[in-house]
Amino acid sequence: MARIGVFICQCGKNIESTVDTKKVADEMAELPGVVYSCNYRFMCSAPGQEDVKKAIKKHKLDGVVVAACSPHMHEKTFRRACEAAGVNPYKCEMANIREQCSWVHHDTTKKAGTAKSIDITRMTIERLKKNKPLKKISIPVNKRALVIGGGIAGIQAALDIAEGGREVILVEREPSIGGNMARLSETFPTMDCSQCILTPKMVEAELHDNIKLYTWSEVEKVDGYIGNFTVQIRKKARYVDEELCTGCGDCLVKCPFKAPSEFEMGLATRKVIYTPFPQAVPNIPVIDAARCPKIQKGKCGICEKVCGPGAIDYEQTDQIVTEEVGAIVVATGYQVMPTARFGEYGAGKIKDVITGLHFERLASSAGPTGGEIRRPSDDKVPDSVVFIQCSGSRDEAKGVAYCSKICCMYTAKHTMLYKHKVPDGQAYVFYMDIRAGGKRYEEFTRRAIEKEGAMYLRGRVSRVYERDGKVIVQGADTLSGDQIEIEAEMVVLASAVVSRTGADQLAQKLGISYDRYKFFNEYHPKLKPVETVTGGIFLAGTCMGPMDIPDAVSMGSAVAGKVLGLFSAEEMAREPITASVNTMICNACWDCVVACPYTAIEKEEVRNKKGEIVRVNAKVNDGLCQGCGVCVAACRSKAIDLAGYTDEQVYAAISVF
Amino acid sequence: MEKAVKETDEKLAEEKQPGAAAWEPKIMAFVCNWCTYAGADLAGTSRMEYRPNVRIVKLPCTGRIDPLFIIKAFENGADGVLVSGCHPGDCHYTAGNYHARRRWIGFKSLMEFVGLDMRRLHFSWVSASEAIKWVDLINSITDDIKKLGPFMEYRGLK
Amino acid sequence: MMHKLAKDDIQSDILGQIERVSGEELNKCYQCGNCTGSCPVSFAMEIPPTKTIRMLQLGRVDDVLKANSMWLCVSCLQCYSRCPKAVSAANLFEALRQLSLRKGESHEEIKDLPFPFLKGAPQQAIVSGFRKFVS
Amino acid sequence: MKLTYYPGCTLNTVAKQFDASAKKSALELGFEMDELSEWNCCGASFPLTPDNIMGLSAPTKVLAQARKAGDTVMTLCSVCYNVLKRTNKVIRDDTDRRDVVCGFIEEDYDGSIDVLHFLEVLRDRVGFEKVKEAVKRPLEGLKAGAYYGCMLLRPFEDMGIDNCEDPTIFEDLLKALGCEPVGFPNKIECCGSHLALGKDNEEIVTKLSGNVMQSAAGSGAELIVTSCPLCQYNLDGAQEKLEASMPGYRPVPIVYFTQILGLSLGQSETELGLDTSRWDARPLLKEKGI
Ligand SMILES: Cc1cc2nc3c(=O)[nH]c(=O)nc-3n(C[C@H](O)[C@H](O)[C@H](O)COP(=O)(O)OP(=O)(O)OC[C@H]3O[C@@H](n4cnc5c(N)ncnc54)[C@H](O)[C@@H]3O)c2cc1C
Ligand SMILES: Cc1cc2nc3c(=O)[nH]c(=O)nc-3n(C[C@H](O)[C@H](O)[C@H](O)COP(=O)(O)OP(=O)(O)OC[C@H]3O[C@@H](n4cnc5c(N)ncnc54)[C@H](O)[C@@H]3O)c2cc1C
Ligand code: SF4
Ligand code: SF4
Ligand code: SF4
Ligand code: SF4
Ligand code: SF4
Ligand code: SF4
Ligand code: SF4
Ligand code: SF4
Repeated sequence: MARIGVFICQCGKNIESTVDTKKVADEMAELPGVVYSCNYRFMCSAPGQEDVKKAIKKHKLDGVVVAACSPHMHEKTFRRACEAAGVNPYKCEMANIREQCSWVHHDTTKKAGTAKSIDITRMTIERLKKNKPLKKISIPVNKRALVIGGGIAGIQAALDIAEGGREVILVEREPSIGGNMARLSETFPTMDCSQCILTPKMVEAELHDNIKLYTWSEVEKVDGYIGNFTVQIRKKARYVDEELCTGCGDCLVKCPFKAPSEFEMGLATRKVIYTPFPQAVPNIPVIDAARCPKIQKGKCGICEKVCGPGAIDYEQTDQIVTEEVGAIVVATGYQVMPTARFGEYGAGKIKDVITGLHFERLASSAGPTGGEIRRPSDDKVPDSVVFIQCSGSRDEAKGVAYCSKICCMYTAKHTMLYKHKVPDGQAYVFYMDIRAGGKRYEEFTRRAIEKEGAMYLRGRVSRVYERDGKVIVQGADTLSGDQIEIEAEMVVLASAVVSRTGADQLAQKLGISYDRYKFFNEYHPKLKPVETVTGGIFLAGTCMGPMDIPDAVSMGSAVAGKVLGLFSAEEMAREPITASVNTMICNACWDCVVACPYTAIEKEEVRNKKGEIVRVNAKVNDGLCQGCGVCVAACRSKAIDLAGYTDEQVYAAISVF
Repeated sequence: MEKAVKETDEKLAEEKQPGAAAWEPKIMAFVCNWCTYAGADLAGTSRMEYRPNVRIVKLPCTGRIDPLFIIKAFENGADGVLVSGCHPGDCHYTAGNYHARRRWIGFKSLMEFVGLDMRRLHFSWVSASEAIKWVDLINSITDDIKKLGPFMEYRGLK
Repeated sequence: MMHKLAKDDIQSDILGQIERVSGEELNKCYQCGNCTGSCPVSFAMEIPPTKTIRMLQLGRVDDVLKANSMWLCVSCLQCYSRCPKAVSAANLFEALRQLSLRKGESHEEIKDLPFPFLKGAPQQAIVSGFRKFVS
Repeated sequence: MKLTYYPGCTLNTVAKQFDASAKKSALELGFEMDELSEWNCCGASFPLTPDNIMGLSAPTKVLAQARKAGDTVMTLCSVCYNVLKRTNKVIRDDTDRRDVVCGFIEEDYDGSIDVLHFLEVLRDRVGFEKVKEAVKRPLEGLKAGAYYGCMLLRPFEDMGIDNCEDPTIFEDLLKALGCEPVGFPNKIECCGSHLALGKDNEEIVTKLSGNVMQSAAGSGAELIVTSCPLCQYNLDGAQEKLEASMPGYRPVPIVYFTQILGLSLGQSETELGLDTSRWDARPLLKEKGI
């Protein structure tokens, strides 16, 4: 027989004014298994907790019910007190007679409140009788982190974790880290040069003792759970030995073949052996195997001849390396919607209709035009440029419904850059709203309009076409109400910020969720903005939605704080509310496997000594299970139960209702 | 235990003759820990008032709720049952409430088939901030079921 | 010009009727101007499409009905085709025409039609013109 | 292959050459256009307001009639195509409206027919490659501007014949015939449509059609092909005004695409009715040695 102690709290007048706690305590004392029952003014106070401990000792209690406030308020308090007095904390339950009884039933005759309190407490007592002592699960934590994506967000996260004294593996799928920020010319709102602030960070990441860089690499497979991930990384063949290469660049100069540069978004060419841009980190070239005649047909081989250290290796193949980490940061960034998506704006066919990211390259002093604004079709300096905001954004019919958040700002920046470089040129901006909600942002866009002479037109552009070497822009100015036609020489689309191609596949590999636009989902938009629902996997930067550099960097640092927090203890304790399978009953229907939102259930093969399979059954991975209980209800054989919320416990509560 | 059983039996006897005493319906609510339980707590911290007829069983997620719980509740004297959790898309466990909903649709048609008056069985979404919705829900369910009278069909089936 | 705005204008029955007849939701339009920009006849309209919709949102149905715009809309659907919110100004103009024609008021009298100009006009023009202009 | 054909009111009257050239060309390309034995006018405008159910009855009647003859119906006129295709979709997807309309016209029709345009038949059933092989007189050097107008293309989700911002079906056909297709910015803009009927609209129609013609001429088109009698009528009218008001403007012939098709298949100019156009195409063809 159980030895349960029941403690009814008055909470000053909070409970007592509508519940007769004495009567509740007396009734409970009558129940089988209850060996002690009392009421008290403030249970959570130090003397109240002392009373619990004393009673446990005195009456040899093996279970405690505190009928008081919501368990969300003081469950931890009383479980701790019980533990201190030698009762398993999971043999302590609270009956909520305040939030869900005394506070919502104002009858001062205490009739309704007392009756309901009796029911609630009795249900809790019956439930407690079925409680099993549980042990907190402790998981060892591997104190190394994996960062996927070497844009500014990923670099920041990696640096902060490394500075915190932990090892970081940084995986970048391009030949160099830097991401989109490396493409930018100057950055709003302070107009500092992007390369100037980014390059030092890239170099720092390369040289940091705690950071291991894998560029030209991709995450192939992720196994395990918080604190204990095993990650397979594919190091794509570079055809250049990273140990031997000195970065002299001789091969780049001598290679006779060219290809469109990905980094310059097709505005310039690169060699077949190349680094994406001069400040690349690491400064080790890659051979574009598909375009190299040596690798394809055995002809050429010039780079091998000119390479002093003998770093060229045409025989290199992809390598799979395995790394063990405790936390994963996803920072895979964004891309912009390509111009080919815009039928009415020429669908990628009009050469002088470009995206904002192309414009960044034109404006960048390290870009293909050396920082001069020249239009792609004929290198002419355009005497008028039309900027079209919300291109593809806020367009639920043909584009994406959301606002891309950064394009109002960078368009204002573009008009200024253009004005500085082409002083007698005219910038026109078609906008619907100007979204400049940041520190010194509004002032920035106003400067473009008031001081730098950009003509802002409130309306959307309906059509762009070519006529006599001009780009004709037809739209509306809704403030005057009129249709507008502008004969421009170049058009810049503030193309929507969209998720990376393949983001969904990466999410599936990691077991994190994403929205309909394939941006990764944060755990909670306000209170857990860098966590995912999967323990140990975090987000930073634009892979979760459009944002600018300050936000991406803040997230990178925030995530580092979270990772370092996770790494601060040797082991991680977590609530033992997890499911487990009774393998004898399980008939391997896999309904639970399908139902579990956390892919926490595996198919287990049990073999005999000869290695023959004797049984297959479901098996819950404690590390991954979050204790939702979906599997329990899904299992038709009743082979799974959820610790802390077993069928027995629930039925016990219902039985005395 | 004896006393508890005796008391229940007494109540049962009373309910079998409606009108003999002022009958009050009993409603069992299966709620999730994160949304509806917290919403009900908020009704308390905000000192709202609602009918005292509901008894709550807290579960981690509506996805944990087995249709048998509902049948057991009716067997044990519930006159109405409420299942409530997080709104679609808000589930603490990403998709638990989605599973619950799918299961619920099947269960509901089954119960309709066996002839249960569907006014006795409710499925709702109440978020942690929707104290008012919780209050309104409990009041309206209580009043509806009061009109229907006690539910005897499943009692004592166990 | 000052226009007095009251909730009765915004919540009026006639707006509900226009929405019902046209199948469009007026509040979906966020006034981007794309329809006006796209419309081949907006240059000749007294109230171009975007502004027409704005005035309807404000409940200024009478002003809109007085304007020539609805009679000039050619139903070419460029507005709808490019509207980021999938609102059809064409449907709204058609609804406004219907509102007027269903009162039994024709926009064009047959006797007034420019017959010399119409010499050799295809049947389809006459049929569709009658549908748009004559009650 | 035999295809049920719905001519519509205009092709039996002012656009006879459109109808005749199509029928003959079809035979040469291996299919027969089987004109519906009984038909009525489609109404020439799809009712844009969903509550106008009566406007659907005429086209539904046509569709129901055609369904009795087979599972497709082909049109030549863009307007008929637009009205029939959109109506068909309503009847297929919206059972409420279907019930009312079908009850009214006393037909039992469920929207199960496929509405095709002659261009689609050439592209998807015959194949432009096959058309190319059948060409007897390649129209080399002929710079033909393809004018789509509105009805063939919009709304995209209902019509779906081609990309509505940058269609190419006409150009692809013209290429197969040996022409040099000329794309021009206004090829998908409106000609003024039924506004021609209004008493004060002459100027507007002239401007719209004038824009189309200027855009085409500016891009070097020597001839325009269209698939809509109303477009042809409006463009012709506008050219007359342009010629009078714009010194240096040289009007160009505006013909139906089937006339050009027939020409390349070896039909004679008079047979094709090329002599009946407002601006005669024959001198141009002669100049090109066709
Ligand atoms: C035209 C334009 C102008 C802008 N101007 C400004 C400005 O002036 N000021 C400002 O604050 N912001 C500006 N921004 C925004 C700024 O570019 C972004 O905020 C910032 O670059 C986001 O960094 P990120 O690290 O999140 O993503 P990214 O820069 O996209 O980096 C992501 C990295 O992850 C890598 N990656 C992707 N997938 C994988 C994978 N599966 N495995 C491994 N690696 C992967 C990518 O190669 C890339 O290196 C501008 C944006 C645009 C489009
Ligand atoms: C009308 C309104 C509606 C809003 N609605 C939303 C919404 O719907 N969603 C949303 O995301 N955000 C909303 N916000 C914004 C939200 O309130 C803020 O983002 C958030 O509260 C900021 O939190 P904080 O901790 O930075 O500052 P605060 O909430 O201001 O907290 C600062 C704390 O510091 C204390 N303090 C100040 N000086 C001292 C000192 N010298 N020593 C010690 N303590 C000090 C203050 O007493 C205070 O407790 C809203 C804001 C307003 C005004
Ligand atoms: S335990 Fe809860 S109910 Fe009791 S005094 Fe403390 S806060 Fe109040
Ligand atoms: S020549 Fe050799 S060492 Fe120099 S950059 Fe090329 S691969 Fe590296
Ligand atoms: S072998 Fe390939 S990469 Fe090397 S120089 Fe030749 S083409 Fe360039
Ligand atoms: S940030 Fe500005 S330009 Fe970009 S989508 Fe939002 S409103 Fe449009
Ligand atoms: S649902 Fe139950 S029976 Fe089926 S595999 Fe899972 S545990 Fe086994
Ligand atoms: S309790 Fe939830 S998380 Fe755990 S195994 Fe079951 S379904 Fe998965
Ligand atoms: S295009 Fe659409 S959203 Fe824009 S103003 Fe016109 S109706 Fe409104
Ligand atoms: S349908 Fe009417 S309103 Fe729309 S673009 Fe055409 S003419 Fe203008």
